[in-house]
Amino acid sequence: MDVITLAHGSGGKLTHQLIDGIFQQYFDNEILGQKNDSALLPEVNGKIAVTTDSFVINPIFFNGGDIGKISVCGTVNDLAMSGAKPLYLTVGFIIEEGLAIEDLRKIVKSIAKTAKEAGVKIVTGDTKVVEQGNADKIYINTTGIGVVTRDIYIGGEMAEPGDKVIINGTLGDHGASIMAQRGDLDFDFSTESDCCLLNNLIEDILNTSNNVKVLRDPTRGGLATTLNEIASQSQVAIELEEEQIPIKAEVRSLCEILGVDPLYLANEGKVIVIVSEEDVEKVLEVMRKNPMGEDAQIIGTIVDSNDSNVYLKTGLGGTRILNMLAGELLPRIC
Amino acid sequence: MDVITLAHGSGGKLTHQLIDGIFQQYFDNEILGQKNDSALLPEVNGKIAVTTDSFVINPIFFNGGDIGKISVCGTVNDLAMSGAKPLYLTVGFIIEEGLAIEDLRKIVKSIAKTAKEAGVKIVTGDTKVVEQGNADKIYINTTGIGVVTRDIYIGGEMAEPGDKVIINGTLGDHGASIMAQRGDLDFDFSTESDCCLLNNLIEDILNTSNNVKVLRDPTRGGLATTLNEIASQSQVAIELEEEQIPIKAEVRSLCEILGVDPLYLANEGKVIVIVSEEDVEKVLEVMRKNPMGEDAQIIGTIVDSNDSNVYLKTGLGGTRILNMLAGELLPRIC
Amino acid sequence: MCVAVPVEVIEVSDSEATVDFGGVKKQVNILLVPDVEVGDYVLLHSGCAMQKLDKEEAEKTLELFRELAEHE
Amino acid sequence: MCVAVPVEVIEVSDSEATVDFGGVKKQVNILLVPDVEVGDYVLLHSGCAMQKLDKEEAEKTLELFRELAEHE
Amino acid sequence: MKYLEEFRDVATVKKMLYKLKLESNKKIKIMEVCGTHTMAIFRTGIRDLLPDNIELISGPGCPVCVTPQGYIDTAIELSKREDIIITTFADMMRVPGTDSSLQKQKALGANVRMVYSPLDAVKIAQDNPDKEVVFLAIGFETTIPTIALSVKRVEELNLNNYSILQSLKTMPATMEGLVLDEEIEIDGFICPGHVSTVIGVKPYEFLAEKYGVPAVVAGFESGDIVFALYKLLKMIQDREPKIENVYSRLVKYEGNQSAINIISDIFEVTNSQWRGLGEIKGSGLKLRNEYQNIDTEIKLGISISREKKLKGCICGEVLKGKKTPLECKLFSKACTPVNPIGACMVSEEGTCAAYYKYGKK
Amino acid sequence: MKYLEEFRDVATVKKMLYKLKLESNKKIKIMEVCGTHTMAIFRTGIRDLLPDNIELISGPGCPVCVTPQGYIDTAIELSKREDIIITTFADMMRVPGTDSSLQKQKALGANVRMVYSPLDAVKIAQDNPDKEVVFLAIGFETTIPTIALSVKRVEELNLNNYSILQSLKTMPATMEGLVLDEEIEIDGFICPGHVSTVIGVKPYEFLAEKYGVPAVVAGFESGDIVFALYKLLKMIQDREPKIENVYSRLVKYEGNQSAINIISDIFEVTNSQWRGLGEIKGSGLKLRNEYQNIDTEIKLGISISREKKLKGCICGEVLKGKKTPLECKLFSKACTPVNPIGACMVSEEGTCAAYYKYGKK
Ligand code: SF4
Ligand code: SF4
Ligand SMILES: [Mg+2]
Ligand SMILES: [Mg+2]
Ligand SMILES: [Mg+2]
Ligand SMILES: [Mg+2]
Ligand SMILES: [Mg+2]
Ligand SMILES: [Mg+2]
Ligand SMILES: [Mg+2]
Ligand SMILES: [Mg+2]
Ligand SMILES: [Mg+2]
Ligand SMILES: [Mg+2]
Repeated sequence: MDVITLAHGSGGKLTHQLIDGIFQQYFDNEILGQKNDSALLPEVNGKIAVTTDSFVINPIFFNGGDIGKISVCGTVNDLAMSGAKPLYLTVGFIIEEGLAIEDLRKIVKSIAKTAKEAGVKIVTGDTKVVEQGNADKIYINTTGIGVVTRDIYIGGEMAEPGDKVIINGTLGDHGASIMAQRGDLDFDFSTESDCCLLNNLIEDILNTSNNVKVLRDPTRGGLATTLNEIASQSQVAIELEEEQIPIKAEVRSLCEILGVDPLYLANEGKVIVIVSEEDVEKVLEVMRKNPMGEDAQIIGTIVDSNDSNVYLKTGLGGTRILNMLAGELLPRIC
Repeated sequence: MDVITLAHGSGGKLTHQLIDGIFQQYFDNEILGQKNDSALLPEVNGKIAVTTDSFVINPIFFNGGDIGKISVCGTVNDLAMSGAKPLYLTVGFIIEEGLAIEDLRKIVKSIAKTAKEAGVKIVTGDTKVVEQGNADKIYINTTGIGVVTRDIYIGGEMAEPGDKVIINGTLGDHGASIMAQRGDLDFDFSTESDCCLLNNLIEDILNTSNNVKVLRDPTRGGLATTLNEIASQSQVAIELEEEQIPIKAEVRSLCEILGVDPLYLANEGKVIVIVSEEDVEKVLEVMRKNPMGEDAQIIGTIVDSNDSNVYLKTGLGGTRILNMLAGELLPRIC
Repeated sequence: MCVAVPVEVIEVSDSEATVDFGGVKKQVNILLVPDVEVGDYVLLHSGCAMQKLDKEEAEKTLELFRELAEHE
Repeated sequence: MCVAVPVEVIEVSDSEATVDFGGVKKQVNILLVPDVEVGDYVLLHSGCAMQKLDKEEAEKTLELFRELAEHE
Repeated sequence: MKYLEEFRDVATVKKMLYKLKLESNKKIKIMEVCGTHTMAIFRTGIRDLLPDNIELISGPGCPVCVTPQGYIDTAIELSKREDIIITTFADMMRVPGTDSSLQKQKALGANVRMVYSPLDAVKIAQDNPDKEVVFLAIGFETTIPTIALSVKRVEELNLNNYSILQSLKTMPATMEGLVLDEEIEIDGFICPGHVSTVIGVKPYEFLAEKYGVPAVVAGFESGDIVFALYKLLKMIQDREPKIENVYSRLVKYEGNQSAINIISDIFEVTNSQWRGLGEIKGSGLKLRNEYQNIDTEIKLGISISREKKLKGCICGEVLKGKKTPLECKLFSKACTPVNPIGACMVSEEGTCAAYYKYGKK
Repeated sequence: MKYLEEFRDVATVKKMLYKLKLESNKKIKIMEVCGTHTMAIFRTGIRDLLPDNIELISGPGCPVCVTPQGYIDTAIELSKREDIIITTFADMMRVPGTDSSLQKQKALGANVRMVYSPLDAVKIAQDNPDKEVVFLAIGFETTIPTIALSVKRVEELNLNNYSILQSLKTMPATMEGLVLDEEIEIDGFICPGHVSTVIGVKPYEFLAEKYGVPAVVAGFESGDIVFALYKLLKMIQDREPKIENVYSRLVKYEGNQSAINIISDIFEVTNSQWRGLGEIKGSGLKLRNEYQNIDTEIKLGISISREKKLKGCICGEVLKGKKTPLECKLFSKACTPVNPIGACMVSEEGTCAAYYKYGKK
């Protein structure tokens, strides 16, 4: 088995072998081919959107994706959330020595495939190799560049009382799936991570309504945390209907066993859409036609209040506050 | 001592405390303040240059800099190498739990200070925390965005026979300094890393000559490896004069003790300038006036040859080939 | 205290059983509920079955709920 | 074989000495060169001083070099 | 039938809620002693939906919350030793000791592992023969049998690198020692369903007999809780204090004899230290003499320091139901789930954490 | 005076180079047995500057190069053990065993540490009392005294977790066994300066006496090498084979008695395995009987397998100076510094690596 060693990160011959033999091969495009210190991009017409994320996930190959796929989806989605059309990605690898070169190849292929689906080009990259015990197999940073061509502004501070909150599908799939696969818990759990590209769905939404106020993907911290961010940016409260929030039965079950709240679990293919009341139905309709929005639901309403709280109306009719995630999401066993 | 724990990377309250209490405070600017999934940049007029690098360095605070400073310099310099004016940076942190929060603050301050000096804004960021033993204190990815306003093209493929090779100062300072500080070797060595911003120097150079063909910073792999890259991109050979290559006495000494070749040591404040023969003197002159180019030297010439070799003419008059770094640069003790 | 859920026993082997809870499956220890059989429900807490669920009693309780709910 | 360099002894203490080589300083073992003093040069190899340098012989050799160089 | 959703059917429970009426306007205080009841009550919003004069107060039933600071300090000290692996339920990670927490120690490099079951800790001991694996044995009667099983397993396997650092507590003794130590102000109890699965109904009978306070053993679904409240209100109104069991699908009068047997095989009654409260007589369990080789304190020759009261924190009163977290000056200021000062803020089930999380302010 | 730069003064050395003329056109072969000489010759470009009929060939003097594959395989096997830390000079990391290298094992998680000195390996042993620290003891007489010092140190400290995996070689015996094993084709030797620092000049006298081949003990600066060549050419021309010492600033006729003593206190002569060549009589050293507790093979009850010839690789001939790397079919194709097949490509000092690096093609 051929493995990555420190020599692959030395900047010398083996680094070039990796670049030419793997990255160049799968990411192939004329901009990446420039091989200079920076990549020069064709002129961009419109406002530029930029986002960056590092991806650290265990296991690196999981049910529903892999670290390569998620590192493209995450960044493409963040661009889409700002109403931008994703154009370019940079990719930075930090590899722990000992990673099988075949695993790296699989990851790179997955990045290339997902980037192609998203219509983005990988224009430049970087590879560092660290000693055994200084990483967990591989970490990937992607930075995305997109362009905003529409004349609308979307942002977490735009929610207004009366606006409706839509979610495009079931919550917690990614977080639950990863938790179940991490080995130590030893559960037999079949729900896949929802890791996917949302740029097409967002495109459909923005083609339908000019009254989209907020788009945001509830990743780390889950729905509850992300809505708290929005409530505080917009200085409004948000009222959710517990019964409208879609959660897969299996995810709900795992959460019951572990004593965790699915509203705090990470999602990697979900978007919170906050839209004016008059447009909510047509947005919901178009979302449900898109494969990424089949299970879309209106889950709540923006209400006037400067306590910036997120309220959950329970099935029984009670109300509770959903705070931001405090600390780490740990299984509660006792 | 307050330390980073996994909870700081959970996306919840502690993540927001880090963002608001440290990142926002030091990086403060209106774009970063948007707090949305992507940062929206003001219109950019001209060709866009993009570069990305991850920084993994031990020790994180070193003689002449720290991981924060180097992560700004490295990326700003890569933009400058393409003739671009650096404008924006993204910053992605991967932090090993247990890092002292005070150390993080120092690093962030250093990033902010260096970015200010470089005239770049940090427009978006990301923080992940990994378990003890899954990183080496902290890794930083920076992605840089710049704009090319001049109507010239600079690239590794542009070197032509007759062009001259200039270096802006002594080689190997960074690599030697880091090697000496790594603890296990236990040398008393005073040369500092040359880690610094080169964008001003490049600006001076480009203001002086329209005949700059290649700019490249000889980082990992050192002068020898970087010149090999250029020789192969431009399909030329390069002839260096050993006696013209500036190397500090102390660096040379450390290399003798360890049996390593200083031409393969990393530099973090050096630039290889390849310029037409007629402009070489005026470029050299302007470089020497800049504090980052005081020790600039003409070290070689581009020669016609499609063997793409780098030749070194020794003081005695012999010639040897400088290959790319093969494998890792290891001390030769025996 | 103590997070615990009723799970269905779908396989029994010696001191362990495979249980199902809404699709999630897991091996659990059944030393505390010796007479357990496939099809039984048991209460699962920290990897061990704590008690067998009495299906008749469950029905009775639900009946009591309904009575109270519909009462007058 | 064996990377080794002549270094100047700048401090002696028991079985160790601090040596200087063009500004680089290091603690080295001097058990193999028992009579070493500050100001002496020794050959350093893998952390140990291997031999004391004979300054007079060095001068003589250089003189031989010069003789050959200038010869005829 | 999944024996879960059926007991939380919204239409039915809503109707049941309407039946929770008291004839008088007298203020009624009902304590749920179990943290999981506390969570369920907040999560379902039941507290909002009760008549104004019914107040639910939260008792001492979160085992993480009541674990003494000295215990955490001892665990932290042990975690610093290279030859020790600390194994623990995840919730213990954030519990603050005097200067640190296990989470912070882990961040600093200590070998601390979260397990789902004490049996997983035994596996870790098997896989790491050169390390001493210490399980942080906290909990009430639901958890104690699984810890007892781990002790049995270790004996069978002849493992000599597993031990437990004990802070085990028993519920009825706790209720008597902690809650009923003075003039009783509580009108009724919801007894912990899962503890009762093990111990049965009988151990609560002293509540009615000795203190004249009614109690209901209940499950954790909204229907279970509302039905228990209904039963309690009826007994209070009728002044007929008894112990009722509305969790009969899982709780038998006599409990689970196998579980009771294994507990008494391995453990015996002892006094126990309580976070911020000091020692309460007869409220704990400890390994019998023949299992001293599995007692971390004896095996490693250490001892957990005695508990002192924490400054500013009114955990003790909160646990007794005498004060609410809102009466604590530190609540949601110095003391938050991110930086918990007292025990009640530590676990999500802790009374203060539950108040914070569900925005009871 | 730094006793370094002065000996490489360009103006002087250039003039000295002009004096390297031979009266006849006869091809002269001179071997530098030492890898550091090889490197210095390439680095300064001296080879280019010699008269055409003087050929410099590189001998067996890189200790990493000549370390047998079986030795590496053994080190790799040991590195897989959790209870062992392998300590080694950095150059050994890339040396290929049959299927792997220490570098790759380290990438896969083995505890392999690079040290600057065997004394640093002893420190590692002190700091890791629960691990066996194995030092890969390779080298010629320059390195052997420092290894001997580590053995002494270990005895003084009473450490029982340090041992050395031996593949130590002695230079004069090697020259006789390896290079002079048949009709001699070499006209003169440059003897290794640093080895000579330890052993002195006397041990080379057999070269002149027995084989009629002149030799010069030389330092590593360009002046030293050119001057040595001058001396050799003169002796060859004059047909007066002797052993001269032009490194008298560091090499005494009798060597370093302290170093010689410590070597013979601790080691005794043995046969030695050579990479790709098999065993050569009397060319090695091994620990004396009283130090067997420090011999990794004896201590751990293992033994290094005997060496077999590598397929395709002509290292053996290259080491003997009978062929150049250019005559090897694998050179710079299958065999490169990134992926070295034979020993001579491994270390930067290896003849093949030096040919590759300095573009001798
Ligand atoms: S809020 Fe904190 S300090 Fe106050 S009683 Fe609760 S746990 Fe103690
Ligand atoms: S080139 Fe490689 S295979 Fe050929 S002799 Fe040299 S080391 Fe052996
Ligand atoms: Mg660069
Ligand atoms: Mg982002
Ligand atoms: Mg993101
Ligand atoms: Mg890079
Ligand atoms: Mg790791
Ligand atoms: Mg996002
Ligand atoms: Mg770059
Ligand atoms: Mg760079
Ligand atoms: Mg992010
Ligand atoms: Mg680490």
